[in-house]
Formats: sequence, C-alpha cells, structure tokens
Amino acid sequence: MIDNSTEIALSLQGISKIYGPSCPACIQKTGPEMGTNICPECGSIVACADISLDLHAGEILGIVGESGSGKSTLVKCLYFDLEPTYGEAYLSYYGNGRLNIFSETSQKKRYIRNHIMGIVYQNPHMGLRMNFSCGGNVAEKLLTADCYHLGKIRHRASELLTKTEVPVARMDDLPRNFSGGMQQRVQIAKAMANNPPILLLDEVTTGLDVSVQAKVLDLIKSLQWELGISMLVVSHDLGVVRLLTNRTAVMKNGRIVEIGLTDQILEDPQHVYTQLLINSLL
Amino acid sequence: MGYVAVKGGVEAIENAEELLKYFRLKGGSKPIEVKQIQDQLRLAVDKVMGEGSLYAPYYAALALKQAEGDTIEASFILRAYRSTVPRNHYSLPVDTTEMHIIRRISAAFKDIPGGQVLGPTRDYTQRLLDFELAEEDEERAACFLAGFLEGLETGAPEGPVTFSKVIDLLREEGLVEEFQAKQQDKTGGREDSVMDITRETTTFPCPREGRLQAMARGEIGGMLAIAYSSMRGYGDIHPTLGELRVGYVPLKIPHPRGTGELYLGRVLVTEAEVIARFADEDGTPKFTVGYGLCFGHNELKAVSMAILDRTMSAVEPQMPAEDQEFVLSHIDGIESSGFAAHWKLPHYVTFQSDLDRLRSTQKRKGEKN
Amino acid sequence: MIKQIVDSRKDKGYNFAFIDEQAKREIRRKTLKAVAIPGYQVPFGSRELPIARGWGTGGLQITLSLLGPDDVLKVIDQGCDGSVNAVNLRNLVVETTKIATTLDTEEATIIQTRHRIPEEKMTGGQILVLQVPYPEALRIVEPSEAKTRVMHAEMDYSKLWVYLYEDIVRWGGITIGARYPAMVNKRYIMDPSPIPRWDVPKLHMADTLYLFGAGREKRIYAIPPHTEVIPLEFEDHKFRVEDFSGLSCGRCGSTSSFLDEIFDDSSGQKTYLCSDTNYCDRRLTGLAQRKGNARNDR
Amino acid sequence: MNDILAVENLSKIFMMHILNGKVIRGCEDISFTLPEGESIGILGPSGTGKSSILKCIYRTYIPTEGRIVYHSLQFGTVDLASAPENIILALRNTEIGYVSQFLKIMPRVSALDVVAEGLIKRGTEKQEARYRAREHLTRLQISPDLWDAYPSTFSGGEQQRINIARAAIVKPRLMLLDEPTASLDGRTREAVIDLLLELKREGTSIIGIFHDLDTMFQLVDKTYDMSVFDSYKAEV
Repeated sequence: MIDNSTEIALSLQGISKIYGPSCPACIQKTGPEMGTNICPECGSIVACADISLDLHAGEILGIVGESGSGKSTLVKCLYFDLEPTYGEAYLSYYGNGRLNIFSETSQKKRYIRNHIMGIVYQNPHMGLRMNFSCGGNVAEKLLTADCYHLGKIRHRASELLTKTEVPVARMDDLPRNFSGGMQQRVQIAKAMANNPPILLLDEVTTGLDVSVQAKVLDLIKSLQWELGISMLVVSHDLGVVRLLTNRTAVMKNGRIVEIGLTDQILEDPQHVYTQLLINSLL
Repeated sequence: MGYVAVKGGVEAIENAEELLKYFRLKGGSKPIEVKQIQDQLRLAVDKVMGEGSLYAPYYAALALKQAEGDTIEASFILRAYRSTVPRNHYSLPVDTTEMHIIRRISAAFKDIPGGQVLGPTRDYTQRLLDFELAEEDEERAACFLAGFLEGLETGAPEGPVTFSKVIDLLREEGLVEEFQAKQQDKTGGREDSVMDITRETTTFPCPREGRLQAMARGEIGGMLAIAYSSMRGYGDIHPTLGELRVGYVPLKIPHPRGTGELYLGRVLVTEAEVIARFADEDGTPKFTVGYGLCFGHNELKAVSMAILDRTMSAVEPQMPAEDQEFVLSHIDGIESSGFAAHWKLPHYVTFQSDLDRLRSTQKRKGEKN
Repeated sequence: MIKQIVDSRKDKGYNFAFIDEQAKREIRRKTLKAVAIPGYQVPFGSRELPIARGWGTGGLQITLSLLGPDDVLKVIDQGCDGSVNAVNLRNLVVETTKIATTLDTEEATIIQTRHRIPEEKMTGGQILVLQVPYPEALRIVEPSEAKTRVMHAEMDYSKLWVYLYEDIVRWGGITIGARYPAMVNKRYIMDPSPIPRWDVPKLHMADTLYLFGAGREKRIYAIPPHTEVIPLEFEDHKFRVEDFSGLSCGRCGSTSSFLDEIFDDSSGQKTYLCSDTNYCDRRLTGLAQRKGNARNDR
Repeated sequence: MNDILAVENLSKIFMMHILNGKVIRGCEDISFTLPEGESIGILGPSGTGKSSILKCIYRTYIPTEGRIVYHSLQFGTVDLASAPENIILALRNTEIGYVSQFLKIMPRVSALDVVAEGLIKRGTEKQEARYRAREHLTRLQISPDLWDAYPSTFSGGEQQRINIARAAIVKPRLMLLDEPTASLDGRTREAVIDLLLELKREGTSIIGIFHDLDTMFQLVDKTYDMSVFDSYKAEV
C-alpha cells in the first residue's frame, strides 16, 4: 500500500522473478555475493529478487546494471509482460494506491497498461506493430480510451507525433520503413497517447547512433520537463542515467546493490560493484 | 437467365450423382469386390481407418470403393458413418507390450531383447515397376501362397509373446524421462479424467491425451509436412527412432455384467517411440521421448505423430511444429478438405458485397485524383 | 455376416434428425448458454455429419438438434431455396425426419441459411440458423485462438478497431464487404457470418432468435430477440450497407432488396435480380394466395 | 540569529573496494555552525578535503560519520547526512544551491535555458524566466552572441559564470560555492562578487571555498581553517 503523503507514484515491494522449479535455497544462494543468479541447488534462474523501491511523482529514477542483472525483467514484470514469482506493486493512480496491481484481473491490468503506464522498449518491434501505420499505432492506444472519432484520433495522433518530432507527413507510413531513432519516437508517441502519469523506458537508446541517441534523450528529458511524467529509466549506460535521472538504483545478479542520488552514485559509489561500474566508465 | 439454372438445383444434384456412378463403371471391367480392396489395398484401408477414426476394415474398403480410391473422401464417409454408431463402451487401456508383433525395429541399437523383426516392408526393396504383377491371376496367387506357407509353422507361437520396449529398458537405466504424471504436463491437462476430443471441444493448451487423439485421426499428408518442417530445420527435433512396432493388440472392456475384463478382439496398430534431445526438467538430464500410435499399418504416420508429440511439448513454442494450436487446428483431413472444397460453393452474395466495396473505393480514389 | 450388416444399414432409418439424442441434448444446452451470453462463442463437441466440414455442418447441427416433428423448415443458400447446397442439406433433413419443408419465409418455424437473412421481417415465433465459416471476428487481426479468447475476455478490441482505422486511411473507407463485425449487447464483438452488410441491421433489436453454428470451428453463438447489435463504426465514418441506388430487380422490380448482379448469356447485358428468391416470387404472385400451405417437398 | 546549518563531527572516508579495500580520507571530524544570512569560507591547503565538506552537505557524498543539521523551511530540521533522498532532492530544488568548479549540465541546451531552468522548475512563466536569465547573463558579462549557443562550447570562465548564474537566479537559502571564481579575470570576478553580495544581502547563507583570499574576504563573515584544524589534530 502507498502512503499518499509522500507523493509516491509507484511502489515496488519485494518483487522476485524466478525461472525454473525454484527451491528454498534459490534466494540465499544467488545474488551479487554469490556472483551468480543461477541457483546451484535446483538450477533455477533468479532473474530478480526482493526488489523494493519507490518512484516518486514527477521523478526520473534510473536502474543501471549489466545485461542479465535483472533490470529489464523487473520492468517487464511491472508492465505485466512477465508475471513476477513474488512481490507486490502499488500505483497511487490506481485504487488509491491500495491495490496490489499484480493480483488484479487481466482486464484491469490491461486498463493500467493503456492508461496509467506507458512503456518504450529497446526493440521497437516489441512496442510497435510494424504492419500498422505509425498513426495506427498511436490510434491503437487512443481507441482503448473509447475515442471513436477518426478525425479526433488523427488530430491527437498528429499532435503526439509533432511532440515527438516525427514528421506528420509520415503518419500513414509503416514504421517498418523508419530509421531506428524515428521508430523510438513513434514508440514514445504511442506510449504517451493516453497521457499516462508513469512511463517505463527500457534501454531506449541502446543500439542507436550517438547523435540519434542524444536527440531521443533530449526528447525524453523535455517531455518529463513539460508534462511532469514519472519515469523509470532502465539502461546499462551510465551516461544515459546521468543525463536523465535524479536517483539511480544499481542492479547486479538480480538484486539492487545500491540506490541513491545519481550524482552520489557516480561520485561516491558505496558498493564494490558500483565502484567497478563507475571505474569502467570511459 | 441465371435464375432458372439455380432453381434447377434438385435435378442437377441427382444427375451429378448418376454421372458419378457412370464414370466409376464406364470402363466396363468387372466391378471390384470390397473384399479385394480390403485384402489387396491393405495400406489404403489402414489409412482410411485411421483418418476415419473407426476400426472397420470392411467398411473402410467399402468407402474406398465408393470414393473411387480417394482416401480423404473415403475417410470422410467413414467418419460420417462413425457418428451414427452408438458408443457403448470405452476400452481399457491397451498394453502394447502385449502386442502380437508382425514387424519391430529399433534404430537406436543393433540388438534389442527379442530381436529386430523386419516383417513385411518395402524399405529395402528396389522401387522398380513390377511388370510381373500385371500378369498376376488367381492361379499364380494360389500357387505363391501354397509355396510360401509350405513348411511354415502356422500354429500358436512358442516363446515369449510379449517383448519389453526399448524405451523401457533405457528408462530403467534412468536415461529417459519418466511418464509425465498428468498434473506435471505443463502444456495442459486434467488429473481426474481423460478428455475425449469427439465429445468436447479442444481448447488450448490442450492436454496431451487430446493432442494424441487428434493426431491419431489426423491426415498423414498434413502431419508429415509439419513433422518434416521440424526435422528439417524449423525446430530442433533430431529424433532417433527408439522403436517402431506393428502388430495386433488385444482390446478389452470392463465386464459389463460383473467383474473382470471382457476380451473383444484385436486391432492392428502401428506404434512409434522417438528419442529426442535431452532435458533436465527434474534436475537430472534425460532423453525426452515422443509417442505415436495409429490404427493399421501406417509407419510414416506413427513416426510423424511421435515427432509432433515431442515438438508440441514445448512450453514456449517458437516454430510452427511446436505450436499446439497451429498443429492440431490444421491436421484434420476431414476439416481441412471440407473447408478447402467449400470454396466451390456459391459465394454470390459475399462477392456482390465485395464488388460494392471495390466500386465505391475506386470511385473515391477517382474523385480524389 | 458382414453382408447382412450392410443390408440392414442400407434401409435402416437413422435416428430422428440423424444425430443421436445425447448429442442433440448437448448442442441444445450449448445453444441455451449462447443465448444467455449474447455474442459469446460457446465451444461445443461438433459431430461429424455426412456433409463436409465447411459446408454448413454447424448450422445443420443446431437445426437438427432443435427440430421437432411439427416444425416447418426452410433452407436457403445465397437467399435461394433452390441453390445446390441448400437442396443437399434439405434432403438430408427430410430423409432423417420426414418433416415439412417450405419455400415460404412466413410459414417456416426454423430457417437455416447461408450468407443471407430473408428480406421479410421475421417474427418472434421463428428461429434463423446461420451457417458460419469463421466464428471469430478477431481472426483477421489475430490468428491464434488462445489469444483471441483472452482478447474477448478482456474486451481488448483495439486491434480490430485499428484495422478499421488503417482501412480508412489506406482506402478512404472501410473495405470489409460481407462478415462485417458488430458489437453485441455492448460486450462481445461478433462475426455475423458472411451475410452482406445489407443484412447486419436486421440483427439489431429483432423479434427473432438468431443462432450461429460453426461446425468445423466447433462454436455456437446467438443473438437473442431484442438485443442491441451495432456494427463497428467511427463517429465520422458511419457503417454503410451496399449501394443499389438506381437499380431494381429485373424480375419483380424491387428497389429495396439485396440484388445479385447477373450476366445475361443471350443479351450480354448485366441485369440485377433479388437475391432472396422467395421474396421475389411473393412480390410477383401476390402475397395472399400463398399463405398457410406448408408442403412436404418429398 | 538562528543557525541555518550546523555541521557536527563530520567525517568522510572512502572505502575503495576495487583497490583491495584501500581507504582514502576525505575530511575528518569537522564541526562548525552557520548563522542564517551569514557566510563562511573554508580555508586550507589542497588535499585537506574542503570540497568533500561541500559535497557531503549537498549529499553528493554520503558522510561516514557525523551530522549535518539543516533548518529547512519545508521540512523543519533535517540531518542532511541521513535524510531520505526525496527530501534532499526537494531541498536541492528549492533551498540549497551548489556551484562547482565545472559545469555539469544537460548538453544541447542553450545558455539562456540552462540559466532559466531553475526558475521554470519552480513554476515561473517561461517568458519571465528567460527575461530574468538574460538579466543575469548580462550582469555576468556573457556576450549576447552566446545566449543561444550551447555552454559546452564555452571557455572555462564563461562556463563558470553560467554555473553561477544558474544557481543564483533562484536565490537559494543556502549556497555552496566551490572555487566559483577560479577561472575568472579581474573584471568578471568583480561582477560575480557583486552578484553574490547581493544574494547575501537578500538573505542567502553561503559556504564557500575560494582559491584567492581577496575574493573570500570580500564575501565571508568568518572562516573555518582546515590547516589549523589539521595541526591541532596532529598535536593531540
């Protein structure tokens, strides 16, 4: 449950995701101290374990870690793409922050996905339907909000695309024919279609050219700036996190090893793994 | 005008039926006997029994005659007949180790307990057109039979009638996965009863017994194609044929009045067990297996079925052959052939509706330009 | 001995309406469930019939399980009683029931149809059974049955809506001809079977019970009388039926019926005729004299 | 007058896990108080940990020991050494400013917007914020040619003034200055000192580290001498 007085938008409590049979030793025998996320007893993969953190309203919170640290798993659990093995999550915008969203019905989860949370995936194929036009992709979200006026839908879609700097002239083209950076912009427009108060960003600039990366990051920053959306930014890139976030959680072997102010994480890392990560920064 | 032609439907159908009969007989040769089909087109009969989902060799042969040798059509006729026959009993589970074997081979081991039995097979013959068959007559056939049977013991077999299965031997050694208890079948299943796909609709995920039932009556061409896709590269099943056996198994039911079992007779079946790549679901790496069993002598079908049984055990399907819904929805020959044929039915109304859409779209585009 | 069995089968009457009573009971039970949840596809254990899958076995199973000795049946295909498949299906029913059949829409208690709903308004005492090739309206956007069932459960219809959006963007209008999807009772999107758009409004708030049977896909669904059925449309792109403006039936002169476009062999001209042949006949012969004479076709 | 800040026995030690647990001293046992509206200069040779003190107050460093008691308008008394991060972030947004030697801000944002950002964040109209930003830039003698350019291309001295303008524009209650005039020439330094003095008159409390004593003594009311402190510790 969320205590509303502290303006927490999203509260994660003890989220774990285990692949495999799982045994009582799973949690104990994995993690950064053990240097693995594979349980030596039963072979289960502990993708993430016991993750608790709060996302404050209007805040950008970063989650950094190498691939396999469990950060993407966490985000996918949050967006109901994966079902967490244990754990609870509460949204201040849903049921007054009193309902664990993981135990809601799939119909309600769909509502949350379409109205309260938006997601932008690393791979545009995850977030976009490549056989729908770019406007159709945005329309898909708008149509979940019972807007059945084509003119209004197209108007709102062109607004969103303008905001994300996609040429409106290309609204009826298939995103398949777009560049990677442009696809990410369409994904962001889609994610924001119904003005969700929370946005999840999963490695959104990974794989893009540096100059394109910069433009996408600027866009995210300006959206947060203008609309005050709370964001969870997952990245393996400390540069991205430094640029976007106020607070950062560091993950390793499925655990959060450290969470703090982003400048503190960068200048005064506490955990051995964070120090290693900072020192390997170019 | 067209109108009248449509009205003539009743008569047209009757005429078409007459013509069908004429085309079957117009060559003027002696009408083929059903018994001849049953005896001499043995494998076609077996195929029809399998896909028709009814073990009735004589009726299958009759259906083949009626369908002029079209096995899908014959299976359809048999399947339709089947739905008029009351179902009085469910048989007891058949123990295939009790099979009276006519053929039994293993590709996994050179020697197997009980030995390899080649049986009636064309596998190692040269596929040359046999012109001698053209000359075959009753006299020659009788002569061959007399010669063949001379000196053969045709009485009750001595020695063991039952052979233990290759898979069971490996299983005893802990090399092959155990039978999945039903609740552990991750791809769906009920603990308390066996589903009957002829009585309830298949929904997905479908329990294994439902998958096997659907395949046992599946159309061999479809099954072979999908199984082949998996062996060829759209999937990673690289099977070893643990054992293939063909033979007669006894069918029994619980005694309807009183206790004990009642022997009803025997049916010819083909059974295949394939060994596939190992997994360590329960911690210990073990080979996984796929199982196939169908009516009659139909080796390709049993093997395809065993491979598809294995591919469909994938919890997260990646390839067509691994996707239960994809496989099971498309292998039934009666359904697929019926639907493919229905396009011959009139579609005037829907086409009229489509024409309307095309014309209005053309008009719109024309106005625009 | 086998010979005897064959002989006995040849003339032996099948069960009334072919299907065994147990199976009929199950189909009726599933039909009731379908009526209770308008637009929801109820799975049923579809039986094999001596009619090919895809040729109306779903509708036929509903019809066969509903028929009683006093029913009067009409069977149409493309709106026509004389169409070859309609004849074939009617023959099977008559052979196994000996019940009365009719060409007259008004006289029938049960009408089995493929691709059309009769032009004349049907009454509360009648049942229309539609043959369905694709029961799943969402199939055009999602091939997997497992997924479409979840989509229905969650009322997750945005994908289909986007399909319509894309259609309008690409072609300037929705291009779906027949099988136009409709929202039933504000809950389920339903495939009305391949009836033309012309017939879709007839489903809305009707007096008649509509039953839909898909034999190959093993689904039954229903629209009970007085149920809201709204074809999917945008506020600024309304649903429209086929346009026959300026055309009339070359036989009865009707300007308010669904017309078939026909190429006349002799003249090489295109002409138009009522798709509903009984409607056309009644207009020609006058309505009064044909009332109330149900007849046995055989 | 009440203290706005009291630093009590503050120590910062870095544990370098990746250098086999090597320990690096930041600062040790620092105590001082700062009355509201006053300013204090921290003195000492380089390497004595002057910057560490500022960074601990700003919580860029997590203090190893001690307390940093800050009397905030929003939350009352807060120990900056242990307060929750969201409290720290809120204070950074509204009460505590920090000027480092180097400019670390969003790339690809114009000088004008970099300076205006803090005001906009606090709800000032964009127009108004930009107007005030122009005032500050003019005052700190940044050529108008540069206002729409990205500060990452600026000289060291220009960047430093952008940094000060950015922090000063919001008039923080507590300003932390880490060598704010290091790269400036005489004329621009005077402009900066002038601006800071104005802030101080308006009530801003300042803790600063200065590379030249001249500047320091124009700004501070008292000093905290790390070298004295060090020798004192050595005697004990």
